[in-house]
Amino acid sequence: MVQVTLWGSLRDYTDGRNEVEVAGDNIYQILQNLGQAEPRLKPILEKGVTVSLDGQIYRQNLMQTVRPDSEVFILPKMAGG
Amino acid sequence: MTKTHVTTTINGDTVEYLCDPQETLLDVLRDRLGMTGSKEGCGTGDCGACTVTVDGEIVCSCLMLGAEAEGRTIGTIEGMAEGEMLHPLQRKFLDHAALQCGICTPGILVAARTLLERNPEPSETEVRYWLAGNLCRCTGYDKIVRAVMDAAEEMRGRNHAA
Amino acid sequence: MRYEAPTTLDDAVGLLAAEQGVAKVLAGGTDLLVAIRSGRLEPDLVVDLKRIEEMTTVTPEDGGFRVGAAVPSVRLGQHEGLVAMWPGVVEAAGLIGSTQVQSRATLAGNLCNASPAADSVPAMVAAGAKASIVGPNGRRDVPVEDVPAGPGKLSLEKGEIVASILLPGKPERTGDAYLRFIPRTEMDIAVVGVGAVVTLGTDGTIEAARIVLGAVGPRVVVADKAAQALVGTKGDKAAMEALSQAVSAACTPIDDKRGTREYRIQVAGTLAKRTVAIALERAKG
Amino acid sequence: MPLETDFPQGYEKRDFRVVGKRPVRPDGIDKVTGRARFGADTVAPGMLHGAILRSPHAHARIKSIDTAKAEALEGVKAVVTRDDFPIHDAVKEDRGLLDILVNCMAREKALYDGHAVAAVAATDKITARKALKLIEVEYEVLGHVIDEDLAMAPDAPILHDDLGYDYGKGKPSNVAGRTEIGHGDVDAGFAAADRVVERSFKTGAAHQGYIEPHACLANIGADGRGELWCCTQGHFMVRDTVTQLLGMDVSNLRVTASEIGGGFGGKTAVFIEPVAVALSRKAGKPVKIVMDRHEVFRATGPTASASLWVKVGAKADGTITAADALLKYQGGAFQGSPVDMGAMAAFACYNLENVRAVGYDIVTNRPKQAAYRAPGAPMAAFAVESVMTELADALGIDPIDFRLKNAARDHSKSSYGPTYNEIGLVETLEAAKATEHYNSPLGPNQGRGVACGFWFNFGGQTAVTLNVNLDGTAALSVGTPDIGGSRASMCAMAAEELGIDYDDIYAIIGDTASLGYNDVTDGSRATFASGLATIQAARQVKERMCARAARIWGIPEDAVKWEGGAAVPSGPNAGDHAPLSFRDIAKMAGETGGPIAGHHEISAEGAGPSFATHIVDAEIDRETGRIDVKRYTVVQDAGKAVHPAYVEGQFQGGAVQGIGWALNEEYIYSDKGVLENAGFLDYRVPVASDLPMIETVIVEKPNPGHPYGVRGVGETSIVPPMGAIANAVSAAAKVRATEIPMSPPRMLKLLRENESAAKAAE
Repeated sequence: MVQVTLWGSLRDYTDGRNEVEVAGDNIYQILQNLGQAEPRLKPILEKGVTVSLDGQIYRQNLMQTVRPDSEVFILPKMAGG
Repeated sequence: MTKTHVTTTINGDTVEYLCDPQETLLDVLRDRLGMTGSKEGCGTGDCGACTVTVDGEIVCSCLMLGAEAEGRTIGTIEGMAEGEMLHPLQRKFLDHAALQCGICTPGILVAARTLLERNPEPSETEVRYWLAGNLCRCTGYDKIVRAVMDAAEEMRGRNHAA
Repeated sequence: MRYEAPTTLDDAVGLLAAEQGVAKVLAGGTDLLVAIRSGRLEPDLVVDLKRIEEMTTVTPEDGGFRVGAAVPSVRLGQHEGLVAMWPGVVEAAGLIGSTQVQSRATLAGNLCNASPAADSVPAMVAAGAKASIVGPNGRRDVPVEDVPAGPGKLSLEKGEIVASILLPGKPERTGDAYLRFIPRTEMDIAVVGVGAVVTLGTDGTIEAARIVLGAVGPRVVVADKAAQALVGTKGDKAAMEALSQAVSAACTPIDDKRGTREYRIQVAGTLAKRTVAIALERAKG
Repeated sequence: MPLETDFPQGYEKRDFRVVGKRPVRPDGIDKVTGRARFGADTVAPGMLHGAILRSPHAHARIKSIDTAKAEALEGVKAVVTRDDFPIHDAVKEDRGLLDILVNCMAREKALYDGHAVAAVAATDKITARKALKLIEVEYEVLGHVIDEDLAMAPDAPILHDDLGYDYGKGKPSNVAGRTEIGHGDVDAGFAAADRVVERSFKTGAAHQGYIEPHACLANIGADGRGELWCCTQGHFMVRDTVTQLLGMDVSNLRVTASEIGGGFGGKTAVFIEPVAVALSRKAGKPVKIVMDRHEVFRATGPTASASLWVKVGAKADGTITAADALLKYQGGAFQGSPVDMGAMAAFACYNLENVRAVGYDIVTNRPKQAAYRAPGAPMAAFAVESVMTELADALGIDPIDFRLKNAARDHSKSSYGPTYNEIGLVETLEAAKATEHYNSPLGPNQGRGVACGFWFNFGGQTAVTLNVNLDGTAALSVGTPDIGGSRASMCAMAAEELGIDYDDIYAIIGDTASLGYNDVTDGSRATFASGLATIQAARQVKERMCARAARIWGIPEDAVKWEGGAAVPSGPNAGDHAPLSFRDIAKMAGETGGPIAGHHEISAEGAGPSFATHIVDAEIDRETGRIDVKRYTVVQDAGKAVHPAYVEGQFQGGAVQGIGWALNEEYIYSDKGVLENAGFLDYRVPVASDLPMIETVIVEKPNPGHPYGVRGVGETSIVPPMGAIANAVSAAAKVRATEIPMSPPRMLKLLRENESAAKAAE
């Protein structure tokens, strides 16, 4: 299991929790399993989020390996200018 | 629609064209003569991207009718290099990275050339005020000003040597 | 739209008088072409004045200079006699637009665009300039301040053209100046403009003054009370303060995208002091 | 010699041969001679000219559109309205796409002054403009709202019936979303503080202000296949968006990116492209649409305007105990203001135990905002950096020392959550403190300000091809449009890897049919991501060249290595062979197995954030409120400056855009909601005479996620200026400026109010 931290406003969809334990070996699996565990998050995850894995920002590369001790943050979708 | 017949000189060549009386010189250059080096950034004389010379003075070609060019002598960016030989300003703009996107570059080069013809040793302030009608959104003008001053210095050296 | 470039003033007047639709005069074209391009103006006829000899020259007259309606600003700055006599007018004309626009923009065009914010107009009015108007009924001379009738409106009859502007000879010990306020250093329309002419007595006292304000009312404002505040003084601090207050009191500006009413009133007073200071220096020679 | 080319292997310290020098860019000659072809510079045989009719109302129901008279005008070949843009399935399922469609062509309502309502294609521009005047639109004018605070009021006119943060729970509203970022306990943090500063701020909407208006040329055949030429930051994005909006197969549209005359984020969206394609399809002829400047201001860009509140508390020794922010961003008529990124970036320069940033995304009757250089960050930084300096002043601590004390460092926890890798903020602060500028005296009525800035930087989907030519030169095809000289950096990196001359590589921007998908040039990613792919493609070329040498020599592939631009035998069993240079192998490519090329396709990640510290001296005219920027220094971490001249250019350009935003740029609306300054005359971007030279200091702290240590540099430079200038101006004016732009009327009012307050206090 990996500890995943959600950005603040997602607490509205998780009964006030912003840290959840999710299973998964890569970002894709983490997001899939998170959506299953917290169905109210699913539409937000599908609309697009950014994942920070060990301090690195991932907008797309969902196949990146996640280890049990990885630091995982779910952040709002980002774009540049 | 009655068109106006115009005979003029552009970059040293005699050019004839028919234009609609409403068309600007910029429209004529770009749409009728295929000289797209002059750019339209605003159409109101506020950005300078369409700068050309008319009888030696710089003008915004968007603020002049094509019909007004009759008998005049026009200079555009396309006439700035002599064959393969770039004008010192063109070279210095490349050396100093004085352009990023490059859309304002033709207008700035034409304007700067006229400055250096009038004033071979302009101060930084003189360069900045002369070019105040040429907007550049990429560079913050720093490298443009440096390139113009460096070109002026090189041209002064060359003139002394000659 | 038809384009005509007559070579005589008579032909130009004839073309304008005969046109049934909307006819416009083209001098520098820096305002006209923008209006046509935006669709605000759809003229049927445009008459270009730049091929008419009289319109393109600066000639000495009665101790002053007659400036043709199609003489671009850049030429004024190159005219040594004019620069020496009326530097304020030349500097005002030199503020119209960019270097590129300077090659085209004219005093007469700046006047006939009838914008209350025109830079050269307060300077010309302060200098006592007259417009020479030619039309189907002949020629008449009027003070330049009487040419605009309001924003975008002229007092000209159909077929009439401003052919030239006469800047009169300058009295002795007289100096002029023009300053405007803009947010940037260049390329803006005046938020406030102040033209000033002062004449000194032999003892350095101000004998006569003219203070003219731009962009603070529907037309330029000739601020007589402000001028009176200077006359009889040497332009000391108290006189300047009185000038400033009289100028602010003469302003009737509007709020718009270029400045608030309150701001224009405040800055006009400040700008008047700065303008008069320059004019005084010039008057002292 | 197996090469791991799928993912970057991380930073490798090395001595550079080409990278770090300042060669002339490959597209340079074209750009100084007028030969370069931008969006409006191309034609097609039989081409028509398109023009767009726009709403004169800020908010109105469109009751009817009658195009009969326009269609009857001689020379008019096609007219399109909302009826020509049916909502296809792909659009129905995606609110973002639907918003783009509605923005490109209004449906039931016009949502802002300038919203497109119809378009024509005619044989020439004059006829097209005339035809627009013949289209009769019946509007029912509705109440409108322009300001973000007013749009949140309970009685505000509502733009969308199906939008609202609390939609589903209550009634619709103009608040499209709420975001919250942070950690710790801010209340406890403030309780522990010795000094607390809190303030409210406002920022105006600034336009990207690129000099090239949007332009495109669409040419769709009767078989439904076609081409589109346009100026854009991302032609693959244009292809995918346009085809989805119009129900076309993606493969039926080939998009070519022209040279692009500036973008700054504003060309990461489509506006006229779907309209040109629809007109071309309907007319059966090529259609060119070129916006005029007025349209650019009314109907594209700008970024969000914002209403902000920031509160920061610190101990007497300068240690920050808590930081809190409330950000309200209006992003125009559709949801999606960059408030999320504003909230994340707000406190990203600081190492904070207790931090919170709450943001609201608000819709108003303004054009749909588009990304603008570090979207969302500059306004938040303006407020935060203002408060940081005020707090430092209150504690009697030098503003750089105060920032150093609280700065985010290597491996500290960011304010938005994740742990930073190696970052260069402290290095920029230390370098700034050591500049001659920071230690120079000030003149009368002058003040000095500093501010820090942060931007995430992104990677993203990237594909490049590197083709080796028989004469030993190479052609590099990249898919990220070059806005500021990135092709020069790509050539330098390819030359560096291959060991050949910079001049032997020529880079172009490939079209959508010639390369794999590329994300837009955004997020400061081009030099990072396309550069990363270029390095990997070059490594693949080297690998293949080594294989060819092995074949020529008759030895195993792993007995050949690449060294000094040549294949050389390596190892005990390789034998003695004279090195084969890049040129030698290129010449023999046909005989040794055919053309040699390197490809790389990747979702690049690991861009690594970039930090900056800016110093500015400003002078105020106390009688007019006018501010003059006297001196300006940018200190920024570039990781590794591939082409230092263009890195400096990014620093300078961003700083000057920030100066414009800080001093004069803003959207000004009439009481009817009509944009009043839709032109360069009254939307006042800085001109050359407004500015001093912009001094630069490039800090190079290698990005661990890139083999050369490169970080994105394009966006960070616009983040600190407004805060830095506000701090300088506030010092000069002796009163805190809280609204930008700090235009002369606003500043004079502030000075006068402050004088009155001081007098009253006496």
